[in-house]
Amino acid sequence: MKGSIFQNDKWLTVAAIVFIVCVWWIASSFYPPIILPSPADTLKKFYELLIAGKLVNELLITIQRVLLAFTISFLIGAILGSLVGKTKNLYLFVKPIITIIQTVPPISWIILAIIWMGLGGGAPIFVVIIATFPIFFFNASEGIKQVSEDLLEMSTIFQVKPQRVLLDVYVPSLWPFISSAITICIGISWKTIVMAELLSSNNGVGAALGLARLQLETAEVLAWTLSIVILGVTCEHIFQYVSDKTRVGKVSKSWKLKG
Amino acid sequence: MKGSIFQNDKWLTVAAIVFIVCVWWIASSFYPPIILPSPADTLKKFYELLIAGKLVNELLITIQRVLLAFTISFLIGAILGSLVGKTKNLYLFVKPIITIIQTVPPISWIILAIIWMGLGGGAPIFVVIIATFPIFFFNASEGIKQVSEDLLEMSTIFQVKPQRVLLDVYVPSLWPFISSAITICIGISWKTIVMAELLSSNNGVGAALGLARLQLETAEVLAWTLSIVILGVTCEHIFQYVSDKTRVGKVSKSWKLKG
Amino acid sequence: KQDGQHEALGNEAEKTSVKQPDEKVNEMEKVKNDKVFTFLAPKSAPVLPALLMADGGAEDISIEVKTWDTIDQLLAQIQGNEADFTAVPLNVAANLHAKGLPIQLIDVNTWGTIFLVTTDTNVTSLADLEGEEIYVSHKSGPPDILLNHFLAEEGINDKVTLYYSTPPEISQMLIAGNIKHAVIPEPALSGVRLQLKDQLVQVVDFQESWHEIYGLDLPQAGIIVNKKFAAENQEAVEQFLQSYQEAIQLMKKDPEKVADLAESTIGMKAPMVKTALNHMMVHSVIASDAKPVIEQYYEILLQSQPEAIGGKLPDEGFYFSK
Amino acid sequence: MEIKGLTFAHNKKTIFKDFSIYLPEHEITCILGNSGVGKTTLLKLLANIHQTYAGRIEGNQKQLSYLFQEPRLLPWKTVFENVEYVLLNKFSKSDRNKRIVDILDQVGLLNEKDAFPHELSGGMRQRVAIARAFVVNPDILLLDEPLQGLDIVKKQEIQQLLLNLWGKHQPTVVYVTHDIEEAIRAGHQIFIFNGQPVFVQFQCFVHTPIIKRNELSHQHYLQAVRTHLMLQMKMANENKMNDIKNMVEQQSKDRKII
Amino acid sequence: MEIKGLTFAHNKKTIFKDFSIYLPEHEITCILGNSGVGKTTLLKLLANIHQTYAGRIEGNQKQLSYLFQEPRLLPWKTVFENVEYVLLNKFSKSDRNKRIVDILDQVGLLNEKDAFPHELSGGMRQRVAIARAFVVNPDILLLDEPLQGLDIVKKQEIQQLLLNLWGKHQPTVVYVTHDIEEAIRAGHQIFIFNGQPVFVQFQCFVHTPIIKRNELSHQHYLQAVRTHLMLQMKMANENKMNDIKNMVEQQSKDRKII
Ligand SMILES: Nc1ncnc2c1ncn2[C@@H]1O[C@H](COP(=O)(O)OP(=O)(O)OP(=O)(O)O)[C@@H](O)[C@H]1O
Ligand SMILES: Nc1ncnc2c1ncn2[C@@H]1O[C@H](COP(=O)(O)OP(=O)(O)OP(=O)(O)O)[C@@H](O)[C@H]1O
Ligand SMILES: [Mg+2]
Ligand SMILES: [Mg+2]
Repeated sequence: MKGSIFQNDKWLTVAAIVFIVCVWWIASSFYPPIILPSPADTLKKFYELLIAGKLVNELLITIQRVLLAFTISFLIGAILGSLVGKTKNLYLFVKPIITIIQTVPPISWIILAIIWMGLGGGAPIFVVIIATFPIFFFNASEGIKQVSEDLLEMSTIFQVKPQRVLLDVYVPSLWPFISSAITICIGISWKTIVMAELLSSNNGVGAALGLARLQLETAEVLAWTLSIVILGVTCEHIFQYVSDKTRVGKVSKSWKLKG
Repeated sequence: MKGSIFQNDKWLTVAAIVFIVCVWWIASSFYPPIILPSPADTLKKFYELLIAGKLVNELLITIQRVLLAFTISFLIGAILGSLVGKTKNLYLFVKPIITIIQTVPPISWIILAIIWMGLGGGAPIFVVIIATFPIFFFNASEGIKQVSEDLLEMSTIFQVKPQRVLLDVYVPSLWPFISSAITICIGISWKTIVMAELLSSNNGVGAALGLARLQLETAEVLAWTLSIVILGVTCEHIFQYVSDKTRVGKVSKSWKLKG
Repeated sequence: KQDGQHEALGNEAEKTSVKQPDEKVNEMEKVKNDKVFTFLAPKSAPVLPALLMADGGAEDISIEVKTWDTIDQLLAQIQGNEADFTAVPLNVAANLHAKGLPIQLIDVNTWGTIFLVTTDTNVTSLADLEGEEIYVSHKSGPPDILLNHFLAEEGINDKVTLYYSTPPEISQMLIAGNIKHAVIPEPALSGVRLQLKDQLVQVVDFQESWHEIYGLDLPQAGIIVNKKFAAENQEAVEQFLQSYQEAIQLMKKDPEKVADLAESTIGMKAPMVKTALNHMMVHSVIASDAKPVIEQYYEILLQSQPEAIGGKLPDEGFYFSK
Repeated sequence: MEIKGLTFAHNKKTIFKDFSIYLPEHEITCILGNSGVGKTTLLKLLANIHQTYAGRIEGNQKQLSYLFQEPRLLPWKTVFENVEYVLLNKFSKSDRNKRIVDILDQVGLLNEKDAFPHELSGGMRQRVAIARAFVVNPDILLLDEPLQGLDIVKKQEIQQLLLNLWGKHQPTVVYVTHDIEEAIRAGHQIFIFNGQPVFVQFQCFVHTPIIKRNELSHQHYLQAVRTHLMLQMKMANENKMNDIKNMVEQQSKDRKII
Repeated sequence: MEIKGLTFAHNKKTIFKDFSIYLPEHEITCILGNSGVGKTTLLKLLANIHQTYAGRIEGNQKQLSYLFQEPRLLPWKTVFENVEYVLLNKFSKSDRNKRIVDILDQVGLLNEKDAFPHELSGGMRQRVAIARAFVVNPDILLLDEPLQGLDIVKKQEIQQLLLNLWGKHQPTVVYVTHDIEEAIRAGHQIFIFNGQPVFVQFQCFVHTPIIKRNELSHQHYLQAVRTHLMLQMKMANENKMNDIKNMVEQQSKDRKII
């Protein structure tokens, strides 16, 4: 299955990763391991964590949280953005609210989040939602303005059902915006969950990373980071794969990516 | 000047802010001030900080950093994204690298950032760049694919100079994507600089906020947060104002925002 | 020599204004090594005497104070060799040493900073916490390890539930009444003390409990230097320790001044500093003298959380001796 | 269908002012007129796209079909799917497929049914739009230059297709065109629009039944109509608006209709 | 301009295969042909838009102007700016303004010079595209159905404009159209394309000088040409590709050109 996911871009992705690892390796030779461990040290630590079962444990917790947060954020952001983007006044009212929500640093949310949702995991989920849903919102509301009036008029006249118009006109037109937002948010979600767990939670990758950091286990910090990066890149590829399989992605590719 | 900036959206923005303040006020009545101080307490603290000159001091430091980071990030992200977006293979190579850079949590960058750039302010600038430039990159590279081939062909045939094509075809077509990225990044920059300063710097709003937090001065924490939010919303409005003044923004508005 | 210093100290105590730089240079003529030393410390007890020293409290040595907030800032500055003297928690010191950084501990100056507090007046001893929830700062750090140690001594370590978070969050929830029992170190705890006043009951002073069990003080933080620097500047280090010890005396005499200084220079709130000073033992003991006490402490850390000190007891070279 | 006292402006440009026109049901009404006079605007008003008008538009509540001046295809759908798009939820799947294949065959695009719009030539795209407009069996069919971009033979074929379609269900057709021949071959009634705001410069009924318009015996009459229309179109372009207006008023007083 | 042994395919659809054609310089060559045969593709090849062909295309290195089958206007620019867009860096500002105002006047859009494309009617948009194509004084002018969407009178006016323009600078014009009248009024040479891959089904020179084509004495000859063209276009649509091919080969052997 992995093979099929990586099929197309396989070599380029591998090349990119090799490139990053090389840069890292060279950089690590300039610093003591407590500052920047080499890829080999990190991998060793990664393997140790894997064997100990700790890696999988914490990862599962974090993955759950990210999936939940991402889904909520996508739904709220994309739907609200699409609805609000069309109505100028509503947009002008909602926009500053979202800018405010987005501008408040997580550190200021955290205590409220902990009180509302406890130390269990609600707070990181909340923080990830706060961090990502404005991106869906702004991209969707900008995208919705770009939907061709001509095609909408055509659909109205031919009395096409709203759900078909949604599926066949809105979704494909919004796609470049949504797709870009998803790509951005995949990266941001993983990064943010780590920060949020570090600040507010007992478990998950972020908490583990924070602990390793306090104990000056830099190799372990990077091993956790590595696990997050692997998740991020894998998600990106799964998204790309699914998106290429679906009609919209396929056509918008063949239709535009001529070069 | 302020009047003119807020002219159009004035009332809606005011309404939005009033709305947020109301929600905050009501919420604050449910919690003791150490958890969530009321807007009045926060404003009082804000005023005290202002009188003491501390507010302006730290804000100036932070503003400088954000401006620098935002500019660099915009230039790198938008230009790289536009260049890379057109060439499929290059895009497939660069994309995972940027995803990786974006997925690595700031906490993992911070040591290197401090070592490379010291406690002065380099590290926060670096972190803000890392956080925002992928957004410009992905939006620009998605946008560049949407530029009409028809118009480009037309420009080539009529031998329009490349810089005109850039200005008159690429920029207006990319505008919805860039504009959305700018809106998103304004919010993210301010938020991120606070986190980054808190983690890596001795001065700036973030450091001040961190100290206030350690000393349980929740009202002060919110006063600093407020100053950041004010900056964020103001930036948003300045951007909107400038964008509306320029041709591209104006037309893309009259042209699409019919509703 | 000692007399001279006392004289200087006496003179100094009468001074109220901060010294001008050129004035400072004049006085520094006495010091054979006329370098300005950098002292790096967290915003906690060890920084306070140093503030007095920088403010002119020390005649024979001139220092500049910098602070660190996060472990990353600390690491980066150690890596960059940016400070001559660095105050760190003892577990961090051992850990740095274990990770191969060329450092040496010169003294222990802060003792017993961790407390178990509660807002529940029914709780008077550790045993009363059976079946309760305790919020602990610094997971796998000294507060966590020591609490577990004491709970085990009491035999109730599996009868309480522990939650972990950071000091500010725990403090806020404690004050807001969302939680009842918490383990936090000073000076963060003083923020809570100030807010809750009499409502807050101090159930366990970790220093006392430790003393009860081992008959020793509970060491918490000390000062490290670069090993090579220590070898080459033996005299300067000793002089520093001397001045530091004197500054501690000065601090105890005039906590007001230290508190004000802390507020104006590094932003720590004065009332908090004053309160914290009442609850921490600050006195400097040269590392080699404190070795048994420190090792007892490390022993416990090593037993329950080896990573906290880097997995092994530091060797002899870790302790600076005259 | 009837329009009564219609007033409509694009921004500040008044296109219709107290404009009335009667479009008989089950007949084909052709509209000629200068570029930019307001023909498309009228169709859009009939289709209820512009809703900020004053006055009354009656009889446009039924199943509408509109062939736009541009093809307006969904770029991400194939030819087949573009036609299917307006039929979804209307017929059973097999019925739908049959109808679509039928109409695509008739416009000569069966081979291209899986091509995307950007892979088609201009005339082919226009034919997809035609297929889409014709496939729905509308009560009212609004056509904006339906035959543009087609070669002469295809123009005739597709006009024949339209006439057959009309023959079967007799929808009300409003047919905007620039080609007098087309109008003469298909219109029961022909209008020439002029002016800003629009007035009807010329109106005529073509009395020859549509199926007989190829017969020799009617050519003389049709030639007369053609000549008239040509003349009027020339006048329409001569910018002597006032003269024309006076003439039109005179005519309507005389109730003289060709 | 000359095309020699051209082979070109869209995806897997071969449009041209070993195709050669000679397009005389300083003359107007009209091309007729079924919808979807490959006329636009030929123009794009001449304009060097499709670059994956085999064979040789000579003489297209000069200043080109292309009137696309769609208007292709910049939606965010006014009519004036859309025309100005292709002139920037070419003339001084005042010269440029004069030229633009001139051409907009000639296509009848001076009043709309500050309107945006979405505020124009279809015919108006087409006229903006025409203005843009004509304003540059090209050596080679490629026209893809230039008069579509215009009313008959404007069709004539603008064709006259084209002919005047040609009279002044004598560019090489390749003129794709579906209207035989247009071709007869403007072409020195007329081709009819057919088939897939394309072959020239019919080629004729119109010997009457362009300025004399309205004169009565030439009408007889022109009528003959027209009849021929009509006939050939009918044949082109009849799907008897092989018969036609044989005929064409026979003709070319006989060197019989009308
Ligand atoms: N981008 C493309 N991809 C695939 N096929 C294409 C593409 N462009 C054109 N074609 C095909 O090439 C053939 C010729 O197209 P072309 O546009 O040249 O026709 P045309 O002669 O201009 O027709 P029309 O008169 O309808 O404009 C058509 O069959 C069309 O389907
Ligand atoms: N969206 C719009 N905003 C402003 N003005 C418009 C708009 N649409 C059309 N117009 C103006 O309204 C007038 C009528 O346009 P309309 O499209 O109805 O013309 P038309 O008769 O269909 O012309 P054509 O034959 O060229 O298609 C034109 O002068 C045009 O400039
Ligand atoms: Mg029209
Ligand atoms: Mg074509």
